[in-house]
Amino acid sequence: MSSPEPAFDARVDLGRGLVLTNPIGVASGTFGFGFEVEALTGIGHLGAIFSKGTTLHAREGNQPPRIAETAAGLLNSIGLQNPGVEVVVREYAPRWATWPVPVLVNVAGADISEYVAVVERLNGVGGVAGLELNISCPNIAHGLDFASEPGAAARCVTAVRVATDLPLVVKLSPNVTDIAEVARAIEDAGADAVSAVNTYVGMKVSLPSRRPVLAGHGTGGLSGPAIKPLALAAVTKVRRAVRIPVIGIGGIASAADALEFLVAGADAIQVGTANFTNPNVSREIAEGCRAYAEQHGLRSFSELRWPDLDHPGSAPAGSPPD
Amino acid sequence: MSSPEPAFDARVDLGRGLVLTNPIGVASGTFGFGFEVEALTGIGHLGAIFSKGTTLHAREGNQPPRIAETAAGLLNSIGLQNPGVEVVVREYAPRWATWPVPVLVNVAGADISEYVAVVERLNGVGGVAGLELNISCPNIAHGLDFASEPGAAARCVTAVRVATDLPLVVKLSPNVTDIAEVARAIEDAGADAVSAVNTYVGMKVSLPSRRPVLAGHGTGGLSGPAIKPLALAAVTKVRRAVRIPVIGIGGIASAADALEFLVAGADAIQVGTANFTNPNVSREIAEGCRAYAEQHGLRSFSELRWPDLDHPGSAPAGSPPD
Amino acid sequence: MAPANAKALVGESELGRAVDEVARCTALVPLQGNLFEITFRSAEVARRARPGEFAQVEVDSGQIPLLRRPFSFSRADPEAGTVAFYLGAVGVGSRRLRGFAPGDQARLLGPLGRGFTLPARPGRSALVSGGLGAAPFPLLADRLREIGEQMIWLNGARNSAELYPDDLIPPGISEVVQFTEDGSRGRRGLVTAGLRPLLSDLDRIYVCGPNSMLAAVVSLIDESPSDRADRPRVEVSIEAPMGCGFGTCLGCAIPLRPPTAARDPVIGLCCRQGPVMQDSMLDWARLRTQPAHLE
Amino acid sequence: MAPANAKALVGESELGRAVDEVARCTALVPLQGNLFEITFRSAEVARRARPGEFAQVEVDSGQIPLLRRPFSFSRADPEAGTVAFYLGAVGVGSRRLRGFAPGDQARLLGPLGRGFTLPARPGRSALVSGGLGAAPFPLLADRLREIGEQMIWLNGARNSAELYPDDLIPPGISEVVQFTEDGSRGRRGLVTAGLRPLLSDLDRIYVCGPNSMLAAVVSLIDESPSDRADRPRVEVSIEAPMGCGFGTCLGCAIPLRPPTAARDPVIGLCCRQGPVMQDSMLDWARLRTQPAHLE
Ligand SMILES: Cc1cc2nc3c(=O)[nH]c(=O)nc-3n(C[C@H](O)[C@H](O)[C@H](O)COP(=O)(O)OP(=O)(O)OC[C@H]3O[C@@H](n4cnc5c(N)ncnc54)[C@H](O)[C@@H]3O)c2cc1C
Ligand SMILES: Cc1cc2nc3c(=O)[nH]c(=O)nc-3n(C[C@H](O)[C@H](O)[C@H](O)COP(=O)(O)OP(=O)(O)OC[C@H]3O[C@@H](n4cnc5c(N)ncnc54)[C@H](O)[C@@H]3O)c2cc1C
Ligand SMILES: Cc1cc2nc3c(=O)[nH]c(=O)nc-3n(C[C@H](O)[C@H](O)[C@H](O)COP(=O)(O)O)c2cc1C
Ligand SMILES: Cc1cc2nc3c(=O)[nH]c(=O)nc-3n(C[C@H](O)[C@H](O)[C@H](O)COP(=O)(O)O)c2cc1C
Ligand code: FES
Ligand code: FES
Repeated sequence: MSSPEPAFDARVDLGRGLVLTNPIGVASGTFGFGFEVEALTGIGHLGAIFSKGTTLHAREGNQPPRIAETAAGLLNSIGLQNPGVEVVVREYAPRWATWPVPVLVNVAGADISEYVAVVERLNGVGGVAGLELNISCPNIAHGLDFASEPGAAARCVTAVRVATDLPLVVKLSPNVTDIAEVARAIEDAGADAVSAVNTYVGMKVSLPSRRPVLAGHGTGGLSGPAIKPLALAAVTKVRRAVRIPVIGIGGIASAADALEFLVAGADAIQVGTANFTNPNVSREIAEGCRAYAEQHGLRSFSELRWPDLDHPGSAPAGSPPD
Repeated sequence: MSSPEPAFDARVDLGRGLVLTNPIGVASGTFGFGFEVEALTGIGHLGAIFSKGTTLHAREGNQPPRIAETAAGLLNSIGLQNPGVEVVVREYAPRWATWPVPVLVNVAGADISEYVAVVERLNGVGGVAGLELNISCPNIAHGLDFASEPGAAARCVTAVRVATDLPLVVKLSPNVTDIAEVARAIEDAGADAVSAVNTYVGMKVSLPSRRPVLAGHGTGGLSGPAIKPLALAAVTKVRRAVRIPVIGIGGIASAADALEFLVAGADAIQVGTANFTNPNVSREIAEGCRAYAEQHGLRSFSELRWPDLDHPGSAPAGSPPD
Repeated sequence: MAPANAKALVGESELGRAVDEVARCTALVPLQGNLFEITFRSAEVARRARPGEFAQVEVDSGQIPLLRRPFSFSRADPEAGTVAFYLGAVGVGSRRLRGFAPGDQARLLGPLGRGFTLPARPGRSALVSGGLGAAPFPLLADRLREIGEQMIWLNGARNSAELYPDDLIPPGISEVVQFTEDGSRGRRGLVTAGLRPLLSDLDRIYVCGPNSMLAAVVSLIDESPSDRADRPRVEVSIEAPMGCGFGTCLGCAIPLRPPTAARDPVIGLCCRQGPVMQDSMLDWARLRTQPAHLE
Repeated sequence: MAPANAKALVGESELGRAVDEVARCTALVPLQGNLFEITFRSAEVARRARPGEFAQVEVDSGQIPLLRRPFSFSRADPEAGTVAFYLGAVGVGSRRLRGFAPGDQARLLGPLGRGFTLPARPGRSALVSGGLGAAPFPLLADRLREIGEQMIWLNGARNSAELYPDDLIPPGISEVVQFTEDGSRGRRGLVTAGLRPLLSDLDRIYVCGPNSMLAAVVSLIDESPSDRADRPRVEVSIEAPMGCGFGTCLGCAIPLRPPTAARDPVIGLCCRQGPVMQDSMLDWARLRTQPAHLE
């Protein structure tokens, strides 16, 4: 008997049993805890939801103004406003448990013990499908983010890995000299997957008031189409550095954008800022990617990958810009 | 006798006797060696011209395609195409000597000895008003740019400083974890000024061909309005780190953009990619800045600076992005 | 301690009412100065829009400007299926809309936010507007008229070029008093001067304008001697930069008056708990010190 | 060793002739498919434009698309002060122009680049176009006609929807032969088939189209048996992505045939040494292997 043409398979295996039905996720901080868009337009089309950054205690966040628009970009300095892990566990997770889409809780902390405490509280909670570690947080002890130095990143990830068996995605900061080195350290420390990238440090200036627009030190994180080329380059570097799945993030606003990240080496993607401008965008992207796969007779999205990338660990010297 | 109201003074002192008549320069690689725009629209309005990157020997540059457009940005991978320092000295410098605008030669090299050799050839050449060191070049010996590590940057700048008395601007790469640290090393090594920033490593993907658009490894340097918020944040960091003049670069396309960099701590600025889309842009910017100064009764552009920046060396902890 | 807005994040407002609709411009009426009124056919949004609520309007399908822009419904005609916005061309988005012609399309997401409270029984209201803050009042006046409310509109602006035009004001308002700071039209001075003598006769005051003007109006009311029981209900429509308009970006933070004596300042979301709020919910001291470039 | 193009960097072309002019659209003629012709009043550019030269057209004063777009002059009327471009709406810039209406403005920087060489004495020319490559030929034909040249135009495209319309072809061309790859109009097949039998009778061949089509035409000519002395002069108008259009960005690199036996490949600039070049200047082997996504 001749077996039928193998069908298209959109699934993505992030490890430890977490298999997404498709590679389209929504990025932390751009989808709240999922309830707003669930009410507005629905969430059934998603492969995964990454929650707003969650800390041990509730946080008020930063003073306004917190956001400012730039050329094809958005600066934010929200300051990790969130209700704290207790509310997440008691009020949100039970509702997530009824959803058809896995929710990964994005975890932030001021020091390693806070990360571990949040993660321990999330262990075994129904509705929590996994964790995404945001290690681009101020490391009060050392002055720099955990994400900006391989050693610090490894220490943080190791501590969390010991504390949980949940699927563990670690989110990379792009504000570093060598993102590949950090990604390798995170893989070695036991992460199941990495996501790349978080926002780029930026500033908008108000000429009339002769100071930055955002409150406080005036800096924020840049996201949106402006950073897409930077994020694509970062994903390619990370892809060459590690063997675990890579989730691409940065300026994705269309199915073509999402597919470009798959070409650049991502196994899955997250839609961020685009959720703000179009609450239907993740559905449009999921449908558009599926349609592309069918039109092009793909059996898996991994067929899109640029062949040059299939040499893990072999980072080329790379010609830097002029 | 009552002295008259002090007049507006647009001049910028870059050190070692190099005083620009105004803070508006044009960025390396976006103005050739000055001759094209001189022929098209003139150069008399400029404070300074920074030449295309010049190496010891002529370079063909990279294979096409070399440029690609992104959202409000431009990726380039020119590969330092230039005729070599000999042609610059013999054919270009004599013409510069007749210009009313100082020309600083942007110098690139594969190793420290090449930087030194180029600089030595430029010493004492009429028409060469100063140097801008592009240390974001592949360091063949160590694999990373000189600009990505304070120690390497300092070694390169020290060697050049010993070799020349010309005014020495050193150009910073933004693709680093801590630009302030590199800037301080460069100041300590004897630079007269720093310029910030060079391009950000980025990539554009062609979905139809399932590979990057640019040739080779597919990465290039991102410039244009997309990077303006990133460059403003970088300039602010550098401003807090050093006492020497800072020349701001990144996405400047209008007088308001230029003035925003002055608010963010720059003493002068360079117009880059905008020269491609409007060959008159640097004139419009120079005139627009002057008009602003007059309308607002400035005596010097330095009055625009955000007061929070006037604590050299006092980098705040800074709240990183969410 | 969970902050006061933790609940809001779990969707206390009615996002389920909002739709994202492709709307077609049916009219653009240029007014004096940079002002204009733009009307869209958007049947579902028009059917649902209530006074004080807003829509997130996509001004460009490209990437500049990136974000949609929030505009309050100025009129809504459920029968005709149209909504109108009253705008000034002040920046990139509003200037783009100023260039719209009938037939041009834009997506409208709405209705969003919490609007003005309509009284259960008719009484006396003052509508107090500053500049573009007049925007939501035509629709509010329509709905108040339907329930028999007696209304006075204190319509202020810096100068006559920025004043909401008299001939657009809907019928049924017993008195419309104009104020300009430079005296170029109506009375010279601020709307607060007109409001002071009315205070004791009012059941409700609806205020819309720049946050600094809202603060001035609230100060006036707070400082006027009155029985606490007599104090008119005050609702203000406040502004904050908006990323999404529906509660996910947390960008539209506004300072709330802490409900308890807790030390930490409390943050609310303009798009979910506002834009219309009772004056007593807001921390006016902090609102007043917000940087000027937001206005 | 200084590269062959070192001289070019010192301004061997005539940048001094170019002006940057605010031009007003006077006509937009939609043609079949996504094709159209757009006319601008731009007195100075029109006065200077020569066949094969191009303008950098600002399609948006905003930031998307960031760069101007290069388009060859398709017509130039110095008396009326107008220039016309023949375009396909293929991407963001050309689609933006497709939406222009008379009265809309755009900046034109031009004329730029090196155009077609006009013969000193009249003879016989073939104009060979593929798809949008027809663009510069109406203006070229006008100028050739003025000097009494005898012309044949081999006008090819993938299908009739992409073919330069017959009724736009200027007078004075002795023969216009249409080719479509799918046979939907004119002869089925490639323009090369039509060119082969003519070769021995031609003094000059002007070619414009996708780089792959230029390569095919040049191969045909090179492979055809002929006396070197007899070989017609071949000029091709080539394409490269352009950052500036006037020689400063070095983005429009094209592979030149090394003039000497030097090992290193030689790079030229399409915007200064081109876009029109003699076929012998180019390294066709490398041009042929350029990635397909450029076409
Ligand atoms: C809930 C809500 C409802 C609103 N309803 C209306 C409405 O009905 N009509 C209306 O015209 N506006 C309304 N606004 C304000 C409106 O959203 C902003 O003016 C708009 O976002 C400006 O977009 P823009 O792209 O034109 O300006 P931008 O380019 O974003 O801003 C340009 C410049 O204008 C300044 N600016 C922004 N807003 C104003 C303003 N209102 N007045 C003066 N200067 C300003 C900015 O500080 C900036 O410097 C509302 C705002 C909110 C939060
Ligand atoms: C010297 C010169 C003269 C030119 N003259 C003309 C002319 O007279 N008329 C004309 O129509 N074009 C001409 N072109 C090509 C034209 O410049 C490009 O098509 C234009 O830049 C496309 O801009 P866009 O923003 O519309 O497309 P983009 O958004 O920049 O590109 C969109 C997509 O279209 C593809 N594409 C780009 N160009 C073409 C093309 N020519 N055909 C098919 N697909 C393409 C791109 O690869 C991309 O995938 C000329 C190019 C040069 C270098
Ligand atoms: C308003 C806002 C809030 C964010 N909050 C978080 C967060 O809490 N935790 C986190 O890991 N990333 C956060 N991010 C970063 C996004 O998850 C994403 O990495 C980034 O925005 C880049 O993707 P984009 O360009 O598609 O938006 C936030 C981004 C935005 C715009
Ligand atoms: C096409 C191109 C070529 C460049 N070449 C050089 C160079 O040779 N040396 C250098 O130091 N910087 C070079 N740069 C970087 C610019 O000088 C500038 O730092 C950068 O483009 C950011 O400014 P912008 O956004 O205004 O363009 C180049 C930039 C571009 C776009
Ligand atoms: S505008 Fe996004 S939360 Fe209010
Ligand atoms: S297009 Fe810039 S050098 Fe040719």
